[in-house]
Amino acid sequence: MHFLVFIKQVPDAAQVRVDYETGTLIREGVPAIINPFDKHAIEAAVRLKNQFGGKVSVVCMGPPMAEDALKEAMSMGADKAFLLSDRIFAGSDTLATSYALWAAAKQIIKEEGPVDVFFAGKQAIDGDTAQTGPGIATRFNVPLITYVVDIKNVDPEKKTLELVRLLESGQEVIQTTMPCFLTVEEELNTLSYAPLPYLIRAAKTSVKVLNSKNTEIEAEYCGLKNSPTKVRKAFTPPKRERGEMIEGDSVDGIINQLYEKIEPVLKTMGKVQ
Amino acid sequence: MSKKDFDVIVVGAGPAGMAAAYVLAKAGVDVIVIERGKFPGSKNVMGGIFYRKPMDDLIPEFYKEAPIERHIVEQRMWLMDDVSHFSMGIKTQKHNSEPYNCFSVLRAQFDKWFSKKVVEAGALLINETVVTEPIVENGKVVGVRTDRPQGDLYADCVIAADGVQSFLAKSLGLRKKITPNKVALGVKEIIGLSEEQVNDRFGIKDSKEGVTIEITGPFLKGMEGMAWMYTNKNSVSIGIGVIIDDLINHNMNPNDLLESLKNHPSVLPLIEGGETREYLAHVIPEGGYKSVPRMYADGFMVAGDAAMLVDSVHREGSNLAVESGKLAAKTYLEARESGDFSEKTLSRYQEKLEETYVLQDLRYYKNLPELLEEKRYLLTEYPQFLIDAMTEIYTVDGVPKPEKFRKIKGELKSRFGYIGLAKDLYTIWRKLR
Amino acid sequence: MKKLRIEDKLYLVGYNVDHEYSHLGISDSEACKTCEKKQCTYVCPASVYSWDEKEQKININYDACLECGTCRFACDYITWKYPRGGFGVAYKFG
Amino acid sequence: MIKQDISKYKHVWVFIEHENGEVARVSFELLTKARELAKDLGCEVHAFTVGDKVEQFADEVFKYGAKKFFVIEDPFLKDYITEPYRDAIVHLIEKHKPEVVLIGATTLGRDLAGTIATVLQTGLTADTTALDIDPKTKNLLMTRPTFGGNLMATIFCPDNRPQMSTSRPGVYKAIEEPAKGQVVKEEFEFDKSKYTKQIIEKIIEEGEKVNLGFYDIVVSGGFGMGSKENMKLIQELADVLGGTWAASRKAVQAGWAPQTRQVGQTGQTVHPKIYIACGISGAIQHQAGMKSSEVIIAINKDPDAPIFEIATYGIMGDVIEVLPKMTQMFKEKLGKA
Repeated sequence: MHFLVFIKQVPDAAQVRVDYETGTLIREGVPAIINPFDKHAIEAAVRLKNQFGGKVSVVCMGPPMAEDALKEAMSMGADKAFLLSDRIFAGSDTLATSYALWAAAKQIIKEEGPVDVFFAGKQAIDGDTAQTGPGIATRFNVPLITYVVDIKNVDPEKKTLELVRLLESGQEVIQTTMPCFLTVEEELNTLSYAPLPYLIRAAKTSVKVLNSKNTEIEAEYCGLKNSPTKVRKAFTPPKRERGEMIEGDSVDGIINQLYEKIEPVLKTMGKVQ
Repeated sequence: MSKKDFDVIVVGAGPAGMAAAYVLAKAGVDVIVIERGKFPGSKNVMGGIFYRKPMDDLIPEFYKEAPIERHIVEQRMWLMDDVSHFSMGIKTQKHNSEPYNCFSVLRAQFDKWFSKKVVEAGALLINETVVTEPIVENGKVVGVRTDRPQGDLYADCVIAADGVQSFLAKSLGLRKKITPNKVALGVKEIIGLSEEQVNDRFGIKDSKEGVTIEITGPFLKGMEGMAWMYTNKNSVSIGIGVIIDDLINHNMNPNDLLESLKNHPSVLPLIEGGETREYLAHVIPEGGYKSVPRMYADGFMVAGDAAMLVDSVHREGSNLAVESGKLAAKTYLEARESGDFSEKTLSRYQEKLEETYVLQDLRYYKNLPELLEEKRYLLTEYPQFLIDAMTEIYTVDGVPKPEKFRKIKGELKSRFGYIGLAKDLYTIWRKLR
Repeated sequence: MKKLRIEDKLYLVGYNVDHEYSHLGISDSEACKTCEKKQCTYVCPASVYSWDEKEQKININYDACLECGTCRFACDYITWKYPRGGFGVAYKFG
Repeated sequence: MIKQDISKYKHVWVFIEHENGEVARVSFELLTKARELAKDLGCEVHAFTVGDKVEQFADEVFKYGAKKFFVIEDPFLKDYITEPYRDAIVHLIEKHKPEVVLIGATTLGRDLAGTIATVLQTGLTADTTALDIDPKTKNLLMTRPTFGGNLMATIFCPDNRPQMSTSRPGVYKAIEEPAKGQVVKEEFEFDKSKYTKQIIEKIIEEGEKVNLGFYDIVVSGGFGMGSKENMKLIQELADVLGGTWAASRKAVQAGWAPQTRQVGQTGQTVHPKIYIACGISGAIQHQAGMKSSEVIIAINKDPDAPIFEIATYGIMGDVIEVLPKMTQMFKEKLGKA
């Protein structure tokens, strides 16, 4: 079976700090990492490969330094790595990004053969949109299953599998045919501590670069100019100020006061009629 | 030889390991470097500055492309008590032109760059892997065990550049247990300031020039240690290193110590208003020459901090690391000629180091660690006397100068006694021989 | 200058916390009970160790560890290993 | 990019999300917000949905001011499955050309919106927390948090229609303003062989795995809870409030809660409407995971606890004493006693 994982290299959002004076983010020195959700997608693909045979390809759109993310994916057990890198992609929104990745994936399929399961993380921790994966799935016109927390009953013969996905109210089990597109939650698996030969192979293998010249990507669908959404402004939310201490003679009195203060909020949530 | 994956395994991608790997890769040796960090430099902290010479021999004019912060044109030395500091130092334009003398660098960035050069030279770099122990067969090191599944690797020779903790050298019995009186903890902060602020506050012309300040004296309350400030492009590194035994005995929390340093009236104006960007800690081997172990075994060499190669008097470590890595690699290349990686052949490595400034410098100060351990007052009372004397001399208060000098002489006599003074001078002279 | 607390400073440090495995330990927790100085509680630059009076044991907050190894030199009962590869502290500047 | 004649698009549409015959609250919130937007645009608010028996929602939808309710009814659409829902909705949108389409940023909404926007080749702004109309251009301005809430971005979609947004639940208050509305029923022929995905089972109760981000009330316990047993106190309060419980890193490390419930720098980031921090000192590492909560209530013995620096309401007191009383009193007030 062939598994294709879409990954993104992101700044480690946990290390990004806000500069309230300038209203910008402090990104100096913040390392670039594989989007944490995507790592679980890679892990899932590698596990399926180890169980059913086949190979795992990984593709990442980004600047040349995103090669590090692909190398890391290979050290987790991916077999083939593709860096989609071209200036024409600069400023792409989710629609333009899903176009470019879809077109790149078609090229990868040409080179590596048809894909059974596409994978991506449920969202990226920098943009938090959760839109690129669904966008690519739609362009391939394959079933999309988001927020996956478990993969079961994979049948490579019948080309079916079952997925458990997270809902607000619980979970649901979905059966689908392959090819299909999964976006995954962190709970899907625990990342393995990869064997040393994976790391050595990753260090020895080079990443293939895809761009507008060696794929059929059309520039008129890429980049800032061809993205339907544009950023009007970016700003940091106001710094949180110290609120109010609720004081009183008795605990009951304090809780009563508190309740009165939060009752309007509870009402908007429909907790009180 | 039963198994062999590589010619050489280098453990640790710090300056020592990468210097070794660079030389080996350039010579066409099949070398793998194993680093436990996310990337080279991610675990590394430097309390010192990076000297040009050994690195320049390796990669000529490296400073033109490496991510260095500033080249150092002025080095100040402060003796400091709680309210004063007595300053000495050297600022020279001789250090303000290429090829420069030394640089301030940020290790996370510099080491990453260095590792790229090493990979370009042909070495294989594996990150995120801990080497747990050497594999020894028939008394000979034949490889290493890592903490990864299927993690054994075999080679002709292992170069351990795994830092001050060096579990490898220790497990081979080369290194004794390090006692807390032979090792210092350094804590450091990177404090962000604008380039202009750094230039103005340190009195430098532009953001290429840099200043270092090294501080010792009675403010350390008798603990053996040293504080430092280095100018980076748009930040200042400020840190303090103290012998761990002293921290324990003085019930001292290193962060409190660093905070009091930052708020010292002599220090504060230089960093005031800056925003702390990072907080770091690392230990520094301070044992000097006497703690340097045997640096070789069958199929094995130790380099850098792992071999305790730190000159604590001159705050040099990374250049000794680079030099030792280079020499370990050269020793391997010689051994390869004969195909003999035995202890005997590799012993040439230590001899080579003895022939260079690395061990010669350390040997020169070999008795100093004990001296300072014995006579702690050398670090407090003499500097305090000097500070007091300078304060006296520069205080204009109507007292005639001859009387001031008499007073200072009197102080000298009452604080130390002429006999004590003579003894101390004699001891220092003798210990430094 | 405003005094920074250790936790404020540690917030500036990048970590890749290993939720599976702690690299720090104490070989004989009985020894802590009779340890007079409990130097691990103040000599660690990241305040990893704290004495739990109620439980009569040292608590180890290993994810804050800066991997300097000071504790290991300061106390023979502390078992200290490197974190697994890639985990632990990752400095931005160094 | 596909160029469109955007002048042909009119009216603000709100997707009516439903499950088990009930409309999701966020749909009413969005209808209320849509009325404001429609006023600025000089157009109407329309609701739309697809499903098995969905016409029954008409009354509720009109109560919140929708002038029209577009529906496609088909037993095939009984349960939510992405692809048939998408195709039916795309059919509605292509036929009636709304200017704005608002969908709740729920699991379902975020699953659905991206795929619709891709078919329509239009822009979509995900998970917005503010919607405004640019008075000059009449474009929809959509503001959303990124970088875990550290940065806000205002996005617009000038040349494509509809302008689509998924909006975070709980941001707008649902207020009734009844309108006389009209149900517009549309048909869609499904090629059922095209859809190869089916739901096998729904598991409604909460399992071991928790996604704290789904809850609008989070009650969180720290080291000040004192013991594992005392963590029950926060669970009980969370139950009364219909929220979930979480823990600080110190409580997790003490073994009082699983790592999956940890809030903070090395745990999950949450932004509920109400976050109740119980016995949590609130080190900056913890704040990183919850400071964008709308209302923060802190209960702590230590008056100098940093959590009070960011709390909307602070109570200085012993959690062990305060929590049981709070649970009891809230139970009565919320009519759950």
